[in-house]
Amino acid sequence: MAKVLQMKNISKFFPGVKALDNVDFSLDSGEIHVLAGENGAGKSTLIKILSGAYQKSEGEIFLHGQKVEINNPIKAKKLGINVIYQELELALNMTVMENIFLGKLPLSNRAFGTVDFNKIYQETKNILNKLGLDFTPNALVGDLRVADQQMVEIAKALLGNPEILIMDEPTSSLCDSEIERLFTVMNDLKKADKSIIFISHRMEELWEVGDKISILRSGKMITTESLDEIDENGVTTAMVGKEIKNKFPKQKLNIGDEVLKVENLSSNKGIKNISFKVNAGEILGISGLVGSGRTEILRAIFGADKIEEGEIYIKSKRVKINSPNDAVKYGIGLIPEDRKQQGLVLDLNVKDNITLSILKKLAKSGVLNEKKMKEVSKEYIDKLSIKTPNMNFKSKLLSGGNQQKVVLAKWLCAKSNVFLFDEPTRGIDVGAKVEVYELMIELAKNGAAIIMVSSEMPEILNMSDRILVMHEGEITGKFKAEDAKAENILNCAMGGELSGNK
Amino acid sequence: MVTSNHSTNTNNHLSKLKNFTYKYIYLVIILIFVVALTILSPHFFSYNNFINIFRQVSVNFILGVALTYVIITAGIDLSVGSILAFAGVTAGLFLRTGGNFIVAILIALLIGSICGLINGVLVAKAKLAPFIATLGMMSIARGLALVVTSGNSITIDNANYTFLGSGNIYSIPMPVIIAIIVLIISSFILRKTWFGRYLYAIGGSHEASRLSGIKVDKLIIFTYTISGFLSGVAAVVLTARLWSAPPIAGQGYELDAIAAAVIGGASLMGGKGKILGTLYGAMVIGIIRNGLNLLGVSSFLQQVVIGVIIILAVFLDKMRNKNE
Amino acid sequence: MVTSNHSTNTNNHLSKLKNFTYKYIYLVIILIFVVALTILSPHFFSYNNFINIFRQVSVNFILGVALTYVIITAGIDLSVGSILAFAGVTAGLFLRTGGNFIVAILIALLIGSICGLINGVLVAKAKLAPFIATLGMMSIARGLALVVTSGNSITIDNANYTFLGSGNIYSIPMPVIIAIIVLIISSFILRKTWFGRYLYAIGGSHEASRLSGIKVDKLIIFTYTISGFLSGVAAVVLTARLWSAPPIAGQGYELDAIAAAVIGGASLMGGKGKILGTLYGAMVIGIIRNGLNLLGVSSFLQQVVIGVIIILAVFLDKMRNKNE
Amino acid sequence: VQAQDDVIGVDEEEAEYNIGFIVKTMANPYFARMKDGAEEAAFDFNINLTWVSAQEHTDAEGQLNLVEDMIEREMDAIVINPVGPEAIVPAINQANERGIPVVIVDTTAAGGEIVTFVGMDNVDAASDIAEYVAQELNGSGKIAILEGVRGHSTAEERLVGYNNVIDQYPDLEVVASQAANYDRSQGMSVTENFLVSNPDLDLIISSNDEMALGAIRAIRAAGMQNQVKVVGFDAINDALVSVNNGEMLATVESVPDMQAYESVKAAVDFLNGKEVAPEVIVPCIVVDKNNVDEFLD
Ligand SMILES: Nc1ncnc2c1ncn2[C@@H]1O[C@H](COP(=O)(O)OP(=O)(O)OP(=O)(O)O)[C@@H](O)[C@H]1O
Ligand SMILES: Nc1ncnc2c1ncn2[C@@H]1O[C@H](COP(=O)(O)OP(=O)(O)OP(=O)(O)O)[C@@H](O)[C@H]1O
Ligand SMILES: [Mg+2]
Ligand SMILES: [Mg+2]
Repeated sequence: MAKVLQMKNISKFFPGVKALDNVDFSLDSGEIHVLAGENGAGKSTLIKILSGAYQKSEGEIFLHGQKVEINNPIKAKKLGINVIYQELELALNMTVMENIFLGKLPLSNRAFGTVDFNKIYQETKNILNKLGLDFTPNALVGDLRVADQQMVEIAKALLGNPEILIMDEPTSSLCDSEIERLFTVMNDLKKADKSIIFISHRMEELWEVGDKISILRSGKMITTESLDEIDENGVTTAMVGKEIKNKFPKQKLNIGDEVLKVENLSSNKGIKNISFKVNAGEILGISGLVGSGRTEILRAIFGADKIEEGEIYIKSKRVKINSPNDAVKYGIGLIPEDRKQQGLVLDLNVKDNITLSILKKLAKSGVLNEKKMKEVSKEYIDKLSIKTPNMNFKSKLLSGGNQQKVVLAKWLCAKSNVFLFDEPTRGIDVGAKVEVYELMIELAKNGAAIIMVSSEMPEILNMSDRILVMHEGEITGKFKAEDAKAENILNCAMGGELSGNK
Repeated sequence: MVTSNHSTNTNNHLSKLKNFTYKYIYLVIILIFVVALTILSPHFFSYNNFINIFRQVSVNFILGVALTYVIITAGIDLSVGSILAFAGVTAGLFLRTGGNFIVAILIALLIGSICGLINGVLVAKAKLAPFIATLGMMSIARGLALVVTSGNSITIDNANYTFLGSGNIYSIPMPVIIAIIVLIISSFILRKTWFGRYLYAIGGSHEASRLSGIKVDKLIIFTYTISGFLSGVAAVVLTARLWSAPPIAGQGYELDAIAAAVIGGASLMGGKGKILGTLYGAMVIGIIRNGLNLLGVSSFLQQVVIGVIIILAVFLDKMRNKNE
Repeated sequence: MVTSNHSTNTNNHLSKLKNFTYKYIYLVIILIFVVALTILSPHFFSYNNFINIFRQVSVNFILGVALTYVIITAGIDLSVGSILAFAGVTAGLFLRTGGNFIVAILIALLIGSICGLINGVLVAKAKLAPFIATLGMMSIARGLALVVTSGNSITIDNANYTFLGSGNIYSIPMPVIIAIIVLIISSFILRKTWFGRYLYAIGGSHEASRLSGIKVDKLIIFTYTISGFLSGVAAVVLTARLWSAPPIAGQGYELDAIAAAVIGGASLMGGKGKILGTLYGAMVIGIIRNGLNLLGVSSFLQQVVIGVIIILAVFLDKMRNKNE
Repeated sequence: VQAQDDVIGVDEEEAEYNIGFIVKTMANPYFARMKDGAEEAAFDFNINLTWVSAQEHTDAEGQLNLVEDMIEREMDAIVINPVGPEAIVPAINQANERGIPVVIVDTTAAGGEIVTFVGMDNVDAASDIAEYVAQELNGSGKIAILEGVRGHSTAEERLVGYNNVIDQYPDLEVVASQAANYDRSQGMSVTENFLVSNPDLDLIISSNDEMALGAIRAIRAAGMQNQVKVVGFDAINDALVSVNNGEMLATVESVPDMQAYESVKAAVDFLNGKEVAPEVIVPCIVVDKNNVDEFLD
């Protein structure tokens, strides 16, 4: 197979951070090459150098053996390199078709510069059909769910038939069926001799789709191997530097008293008649397809969306939650699915974000207690092993997974006793996943009630005490963990008969 | 299930009605003003007065269009009023030497465009906050207008030139005709051309646009140039209307123009804005001013009333968006 | 590896030096101005003139602080100049009836705060664009100031009151003392209190702040109230300095105040801004104005020069940020 | 909404004529005095008078709009106090086309058919006060000028008037001349700077009283009231008080109320078919300590 791309001795320095250190990477044609590594290992940085979004500090890049300088995204596109970025880069105020054709809108009349809307409508429709998406090309991207936005980003990258396609965690917000469709598309590209660089923190899918794997750790390339020759253990060991024994450290805990109860909850965002309860020390998993209303349940409980009907009880006392502020007072914490927009204030530093919801409490007669803030931040940076040069580092500059950990830290230090996790391990590396699970167990041990919305079946099956399944805003299944089976859950998620036992 | 379906149907009908009202709330609000003023003032509802209003609105509308373009890219242009003055006096000075009126117009447009270009370069290349770059230009262009005229208004007596401000074609005043041309072209550009669409994209997400290979810097420079160009157009209309070019013309116009764009739905955060909306914004301001004058409301109270109405108009529009 | 380490070390030293220069570029730029003006004008470098400059800068600085607060939350307040006038004339009218000077001050502060509160409610509750809400208030407050005075300046002859503008303590003028108090308190609030930190958070991300349990609406209302309150403080200083309250006082001050905040590093996109920066911004503007006056530069050219220097000052500051 | 406070004179039904009166701004007491004169005339001649003003005294287009609105209301005659001589011409032309007679007051018009111009000559008035200053200083001294809104015709004309006279006195020197935009607080700040750069200043000529009053504040704050004198323009009430108690040296009374009265009278005379002189110049009077009693209320 011909070498399409070679990156040699690539280094990248940010002020105070050596993100890449002498990295070599090469790509064959018709190959799907997995790039793996912990959060902050430098994966995104490496591919951003390739796509012209960042400039390398040192090193050389060869395409088909020819040395190239990729100084900007336009150059990369010209060279046939398309990217799906980890943090979605879309114009939310524009339609799906305009986003897909952004930067290359076809014209119906050259002289007037008029856009050929018919053409992009038709072509977008074709692409959407191919990807099995049901929204119209005219839909505003801002109105789409995160998952659909991700699919738009993918459709956009497929356009123009790139020679090299880079996908930075494209599957993190997709459901299984969407992932399957994506893999089909990827395999088609591969057959057409295109090359793909694929980044994902979902271990199981690496072998499903990848040919080769390169593993980064702390900015250094550890190894490149064929995926036939390395198993999951090998990959995690190379990534984390040590072996991970138990991926799901679930323990059987004593279930305490009822902490949160929801009765007949309905909201105008599409959830109907939701009733359930969670006890101290319990993890309630909520499964379902993308768009089934899981996020809306959490948001309604948290006071982020208006509740139309229904009651919420905390420790058997009825409470009114009209705003997130109320929810926080009752000891509820929300780890939202969209950390960039909702979880973090990106321009604030790590310390401020961690202490954001307790700043007022830490303060003495209005004055911030910086010492306390530092202590608390240090405690949770250590506890969650957040990779940051220091606690005054801007959260914007953290790697995706570490940002997620900061959001977690915020609610941990708020001493919440009800945790609403929305896709808690999205974009988090294997090692950190285990850490997050361990934390959840730790929280549960200390008497917290946990609701965990997740699209990852193994996570749902292995970490929950009980499982709810959602379909179109309604609960269609309730399972005890020990009785739950993947196919039953899936059946309920598709709207099948209510099954399982209470 | 039947009931639920039924209620959904009624809901649909209701929401269709609602949608219709909300979609045309622009017209509804203007209609309310018109009816109220017709009742209150015997002079308001007449062909001549409507022509008056349109003529009075034209300059603010043209500048409002300039600002709509800039605001869509998440920028702002405070210098339109000063550029108007500078472009106007240069054209006036040229006419005073006996120059040809077409050349004079071209000079005004060129001066406007150059000032806009400088704004654009400062914003896109020197990466200055648009507020600061254009605040600087506001001061510079005003100073230059005063310097070249030594502070005196320039009298313009070229009949061809003044026709553009005071003449009529089929009893439609020229300023209105020019405003309509600006309306059609600028609306066409924003809605139908790649350039227009990319402006929205840039306003929506700078970074996404850059990564998609859009030459963001160039387009932003061009946008400010357009804004300057339109200030030049407004300069021609205004000076031709006034038969003279005062170096202090257009003071405070930037706020009215921004208000027109924002009342019309443009968001200062970028990515939103429509020329028809800006027309609505300019009309609301113009009708209120005209109506209050006809009613003989004192200029002090007028300021209070205008403030209240601007807030109300935008508030109603907000309600619309909420219900959409 | 040794060489690489070595080069990193040199880099470190260099970058430390750079960092130092860039960190204090505020002072460097001001120093350059001071040196240049000292060379150009024999009168510039004197105790009296510096007192002059500080006194002249105080009102703009206080309003600049008001805007820094608002701008940090990604808002804007165009009404500070008008609120200043309205608060000033109400205090003046009260004093004219023989009222106590402390009550007069409280009235000015209260009127300012109420206007600010209304701005805040319009922005946070009615969800109006800050630009529009405060543009409306700008018009309303100005109109009210003119209505209650019938357009006449109100003479103030209460010596206790005018002491606040014209008196000295240990030969430091009262306006400067008041400005320093505002500086210390407002800087303390922004840097050391939870309220200040939450303002930055809100400016950085409205939604993330709300979802962290911050009462975003309340804090925004409070911020605009502070802005109004500070306009009241500025009103007291200005009217006490003038021994009278003109209803047209403070016209155009909003632009100077915004410029001070933005030159000082506040970003209109929110989340950024420092009181010390605003002081720098106000000083730059004040020194230029003073210097140009002393140099006898014609009023026309002054406008050109001020425009250029504002752009330059911000440009230099940009370079700093780039290198940080 | 019917804030008819600016319709003055007799009721529309009983009135002999409807006249529109358009001024630059109301945010200056000078124009309030004009309004008083107009009101007096309205009652004397049985007129229904609609009084309007532009928002800003620099807004030529705004004033053109106002005239257009007046024409729409089919006034019998219009009195205009133009923002500027040139920019008002098309407004006058429009009135001419509709056959509505126009009287111009206070500031001249550069063209168009008008019944008459009533008012003062700003250049002459400025010369008068400058002449007064020259006498006070015995023909020698250092003078600073506070300019109005530059580019605004009254501001420019007054400057011309001052300089015409000062140029004739070789020992009178203008050491500084800066705009303070008719604004009291700017008048104060600019004066503060004058005093620093010209510690030996003798006198400040200000293009209106508001700035002059600000200048006086600055001078007193610097303790230089015995050295630096101030003259203003317009004779607003605060200035007369100031002249009376010796803070301000002099100001110029251009009798805006009489100008307004005369302009309404001219309009009525014209409508009644009487002969009207093409120009009615109202003499300006320099007001100082000696004659201030005559003008103080
Ligand atoms: N613009 C920047 N300035 C400073 N440091 C940066 C910047 N961008 C990234 N970094 C740092 O570089 C390192 C690598 O980040 P990168 O985003 O490449 O990680 P990643 O491997 O993609 O992680 P994840 O799996 O969490 O997405 C991190 O320590 C990060 O904090
Ligand atoms: N702003 C909105 N207005 C009306 N309906 C909405 C809105 N946002 C989401 N919905 C609807 O609510 C339902 C749930 O959406 P959402 O995608 O957030 O669910 P989810 O189960 O949390 O999915 P995931 O977490 O996998 O993204 C969908 O039917 C969606 O169309
Ligand atoms: Mg990454
Ligand atoms: Mg969700």
